[in-house]
Amino acid sequence: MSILVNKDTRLIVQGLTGREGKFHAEQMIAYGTHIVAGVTPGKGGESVLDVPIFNTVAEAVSATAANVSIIYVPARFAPDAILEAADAGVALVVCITEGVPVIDMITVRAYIDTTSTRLVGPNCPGVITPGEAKVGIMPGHIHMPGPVGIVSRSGTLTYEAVAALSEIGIGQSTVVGIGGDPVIGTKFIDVLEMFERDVETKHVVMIGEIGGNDEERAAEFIRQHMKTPVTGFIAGQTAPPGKRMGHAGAIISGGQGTAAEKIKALEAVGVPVAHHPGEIAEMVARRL
Amino acid sequence: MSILVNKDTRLIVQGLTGREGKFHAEQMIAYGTHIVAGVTPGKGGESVLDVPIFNTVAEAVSATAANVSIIYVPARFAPDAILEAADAGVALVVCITEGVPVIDMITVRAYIDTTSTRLVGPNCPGVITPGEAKVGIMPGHIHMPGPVGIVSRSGTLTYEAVAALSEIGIGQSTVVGIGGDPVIGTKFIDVLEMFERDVETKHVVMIGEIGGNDEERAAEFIRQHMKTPVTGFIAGQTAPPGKRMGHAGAIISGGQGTAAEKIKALEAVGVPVAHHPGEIAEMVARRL
Amino acid sequence: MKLHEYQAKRIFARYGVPIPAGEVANTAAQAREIAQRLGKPAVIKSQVLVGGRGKAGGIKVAKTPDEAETLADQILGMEIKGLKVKRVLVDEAADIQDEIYLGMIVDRERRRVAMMASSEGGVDIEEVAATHPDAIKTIYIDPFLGIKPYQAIAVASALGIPPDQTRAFTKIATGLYRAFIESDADLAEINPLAVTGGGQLLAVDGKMVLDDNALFRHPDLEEMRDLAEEAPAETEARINGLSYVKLDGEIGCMVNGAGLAMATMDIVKHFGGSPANFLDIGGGAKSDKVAAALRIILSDPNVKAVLFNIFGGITRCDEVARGILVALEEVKPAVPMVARLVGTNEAEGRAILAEAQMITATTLADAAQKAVAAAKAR
Amino acid sequence: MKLHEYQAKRIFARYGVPIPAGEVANTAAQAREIAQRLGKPAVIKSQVLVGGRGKAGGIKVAKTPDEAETLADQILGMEIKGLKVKRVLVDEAADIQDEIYLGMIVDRERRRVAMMASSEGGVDIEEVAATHPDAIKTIYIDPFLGIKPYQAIAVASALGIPPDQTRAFTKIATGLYRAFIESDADLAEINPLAVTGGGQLLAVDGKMVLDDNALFRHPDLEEMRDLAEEAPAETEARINGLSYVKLDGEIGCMVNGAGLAMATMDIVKHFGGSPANFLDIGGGAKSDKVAAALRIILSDPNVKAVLFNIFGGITRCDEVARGILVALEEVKPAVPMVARLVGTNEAEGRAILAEAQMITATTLADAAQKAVAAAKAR
Repeated sequence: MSILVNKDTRLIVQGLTGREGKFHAEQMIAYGTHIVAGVTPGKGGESVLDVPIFNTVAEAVSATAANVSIIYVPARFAPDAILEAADAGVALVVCITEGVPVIDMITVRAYIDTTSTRLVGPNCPGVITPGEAKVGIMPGHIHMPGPVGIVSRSGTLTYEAVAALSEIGIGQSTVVGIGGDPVIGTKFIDVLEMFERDVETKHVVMIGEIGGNDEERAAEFIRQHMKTPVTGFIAGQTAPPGKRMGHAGAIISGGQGTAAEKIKALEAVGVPVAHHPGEIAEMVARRL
Repeated sequence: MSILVNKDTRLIVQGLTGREGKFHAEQMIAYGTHIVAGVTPGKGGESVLDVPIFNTVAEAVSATAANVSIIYVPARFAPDAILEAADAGVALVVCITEGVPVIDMITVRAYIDTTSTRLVGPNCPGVITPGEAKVGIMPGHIHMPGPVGIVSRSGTLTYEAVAALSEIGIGQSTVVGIGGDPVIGTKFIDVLEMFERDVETKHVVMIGEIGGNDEERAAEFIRQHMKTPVTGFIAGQTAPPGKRMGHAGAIISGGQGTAAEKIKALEAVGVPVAHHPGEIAEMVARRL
Repeated sequence: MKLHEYQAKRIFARYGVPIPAGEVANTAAQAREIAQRLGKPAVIKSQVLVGGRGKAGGIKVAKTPDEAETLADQILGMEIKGLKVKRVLVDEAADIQDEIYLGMIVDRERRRVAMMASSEGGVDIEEVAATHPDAIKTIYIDPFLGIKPYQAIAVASALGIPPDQTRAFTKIATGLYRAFIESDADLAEINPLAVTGGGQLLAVDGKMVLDDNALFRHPDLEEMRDLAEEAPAETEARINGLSYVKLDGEIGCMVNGAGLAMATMDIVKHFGGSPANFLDIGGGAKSDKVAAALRIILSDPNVKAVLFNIFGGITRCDEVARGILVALEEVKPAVPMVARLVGTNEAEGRAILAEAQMITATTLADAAQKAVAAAKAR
Repeated sequence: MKLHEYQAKRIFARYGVPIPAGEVANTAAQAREIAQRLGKPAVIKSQVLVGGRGKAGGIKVAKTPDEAETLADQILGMEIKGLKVKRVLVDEAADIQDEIYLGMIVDRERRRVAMMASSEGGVDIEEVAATHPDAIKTIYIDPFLGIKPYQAIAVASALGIPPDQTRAFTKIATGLYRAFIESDADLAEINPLAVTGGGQLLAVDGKMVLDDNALFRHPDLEEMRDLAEEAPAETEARINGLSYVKLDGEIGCMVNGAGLAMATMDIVKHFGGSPANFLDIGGGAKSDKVAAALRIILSDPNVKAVLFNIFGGITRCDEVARGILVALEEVKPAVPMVARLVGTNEAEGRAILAEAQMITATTLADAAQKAVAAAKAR
């Protein structure tokens, strides 16, 4: 088993005709993901990589019974693309796009919450269930199927953890990049809950970073609801306050959201926290 | 029993310090309704009719445990007043105010639907449970407790029906004026459902009028879900198309919403429809 | 409140909807000047607040300024469905290749603004709905999000609008929605939205009906009201805060409450009479309002009897009775009057009316029958 | 992007928030003229993008134009927390009786704009939060409804603002919210919102931070950027689409991905070194971007070693390697460099770098230790 995406995933690529969209679609197809449609207004009827293009997500869904959508459109068009996918009834929308304004995401998230659609991202690497489906931009070849679920606010940092795990023969159930923005569709707690319910996920790695208090809330959730062991990592121990560290959400403001607080919260609920990324795989190996 | 309001109703009057608000508050108190607070921004700390005034509904609720609010503020302030009451967690809001723009009501209703508050109105006479509580502007003395539930889009037309019923000794469980606007908080179906669940309501009178298709939808609901017998009346058989008959919602447009269609729909599901208001009481008496 | 075509189009244009160049003329000479300025064939369009202007001969194409003058002269002063044409819109004639319908209304059931579009433009949407319902694409607009580009694109796609016009269409749909919301409209319609030979989209005809309840926040729109198009009785009713609709019967009705007013009309009909009007004096009406109402009813020469039906709640029967007396002083009606006053202060009301020569009744059925009989007796 | 006080206040004023009369001066003579025009006592306020200007002596009151010139002369050129004062705001001095705090931020957990207000204005809200949390009233604004009058009234009531000022307060709260939303702000703050002796409300000081991601739709706000307040390296990073934050250590870091970049800084520290910067070259970076990044790192004289940590996913290691070579050509660095390239095209990347004199590593821990050692060796 796995969470969010699997071999039944029927994927729409919003922005398939763009440079980015096409590049990653090729990689996803090579990985074995079923891409059933692309959406680009005005290009309905064309096809890219042998995938049919539709003008709207609704048309794509009704023609292909797609159930997941991935978004590669520029930031100024991403909110509309997310809303369109939700309105078309797509169950899961993964938004890769970076740089979506926070005010837009507040609105999008408030609307999405009134629908049955789950949003992952924006500004995230996507979701992969190794051996089944890759819906994102992560390098597929570093992954292997296995018992470790990973949830992370970061992209390449997660690849580090994945590569180190695979290298010592420990595979992953599903790896979820939730994104580095202040307002996102799916948070740590949502994914932890899914992993807890997933019988094949025997261990969870949670990779957090400075900013906000989602890690603290996740710690509380772990204490109350999780039997599956969790290993943590928090990036940004040396980050100065008041400065945005790349991700829009990675900022210590008003003294809140430091790595020290987050590490303390996790350790207090029995989640060991790695000192550096290299340690993550070793710790998981010891505890699995 | 009864629906919506009863002797446990603890009422806030929004706009109690205004002429209208004060006049009707006096009548409601005389009827025995428990008015626990008034709300007028800037007049917190004063009192009117021995009722304490608060600046905000939230303050009024927390000080008095009020559970129902009635609104007598001018149309331009009514949407804000409804939202305020809903945000303060009031279970039932009755908006008497006439002339609220439709676009405002679309927004208000969309928001209210995300809360646990029920709105009755606007542009309605309110709700009365005879002998228990009067939350509205209807003449209290014409009512008497009894087995007939009444739901109506109209004010004075309802008083006609009530007076005629009381005159022949048939009392009312609750009388609900849902209002004559195109977009309202509570529709026929909502009230019919409540009456159906209310063990003391043995018969329902439903008074409709031209415009929209709520009566047709109510007929469908009656067919599918109601055991309680219903007697109907529809005003506007002689109304010309395309003209607004007083109520903002009473208009036959594009050939839709005629009295003939509504009467047909009701009769088709076994609801006898009175030819004129005077017949309503007679028909109920025969069928009770 | 209905707006004229030229008013609706000007509002649309403010929201970025392209409309033909054109101006309004009150005289044939003005029409000529405008056509001259346009320097192209022009359409002379009567500006009256009814549909079917084209079929009635109220819309004509002029190739030259001379012809514009001649045609404007014919159209000005023409009567269309009882309304006299006082002005014409002189628009640059468009090279229309295709006609799209684009309209918005409030959908009561869904409590959303509905946008309807059809590739069968140029005819009534009700007609299309009846004959080719599949040709209509309807979307519902979330009040919080407003119209989103993807919705307009979906409509364009369903209508088969080519990609190079989709952006223009999206702009028009968005503009129309904003015009609808920001003007508090009940209806906003572009019909036809023309596709020109050059592939441009152009709002050739426009219609807008505003929510009367929201005019308080649109003084600029209220100013657009064309009093000349309103019957004097309607103007007086509006000014006095009365709801009045003229009908063609002979029994004038004065009632408090809209539902009861309709029921009163219905019962008059039920007993063989015919109502002359709908008139709701509203809740808590004072004597001056009642007097105005009576003046309005009696200004209709068809009225052969007047029926007062007052159920006192907020409205006190004595106040109404006093208003009736004041009005009777003023207008000295020559028709019989039937009064039925029940409810709050009904005894006082009846006592006041005892002075006047009026037929009284206690039930509505009785009152209606007496009014019908009185009208028939004349 | 942070705005200066005078810029924030001008934006607030556009949304109906009352601000003191005042103008910006670049010279003491200009300050004198402005004070003369104001004709009243003036406050001379240094315009630098840091807090604590008052304590640093950057805000002074001048009773006369002469005094305004003298004080402006003192303040201009002053250094506050390392920033040179290049201009002053000369505002009419307000008769402040009471000070209110009014601020808005995005609450991440609730996903709402939070409006915070306190009757303890004039000090940092964090300080009030720490010492008198009860003095802060917070409301959360629904993104669809926007701020509603009843919310502002509730805040006014909680703050004890008298009824005759509630309307003005509501207008200010509403204006501030609109300014926040329509400018895509991360923070908008009026502190203090002064209550004057005459009972007026006046935004005496203002602060605004904008969402960099939304500047694309605010070219007018983007123009307000004060390049003089930005370190040249930050400007170059921004123009090249790089995320760069200068730190005070000696190991320059070039990483792809924000999380990995932070983790790289952390591991440098973990192994006894000290990072000179945060630098994320982003996904799919090409050689020109890499070259710019290297230039920026080496422009810091504290840098004693450079650590490249690239995990190839979208970013291809060979592209990065090529970028490094291009940059090396240009800048000819005198410091040791450690490169760790893994992932997509890692073999090609390593082959390319073989030309250059670089220390290589495969694990991050190894790379960090080598960089720390190299820096210490110098």
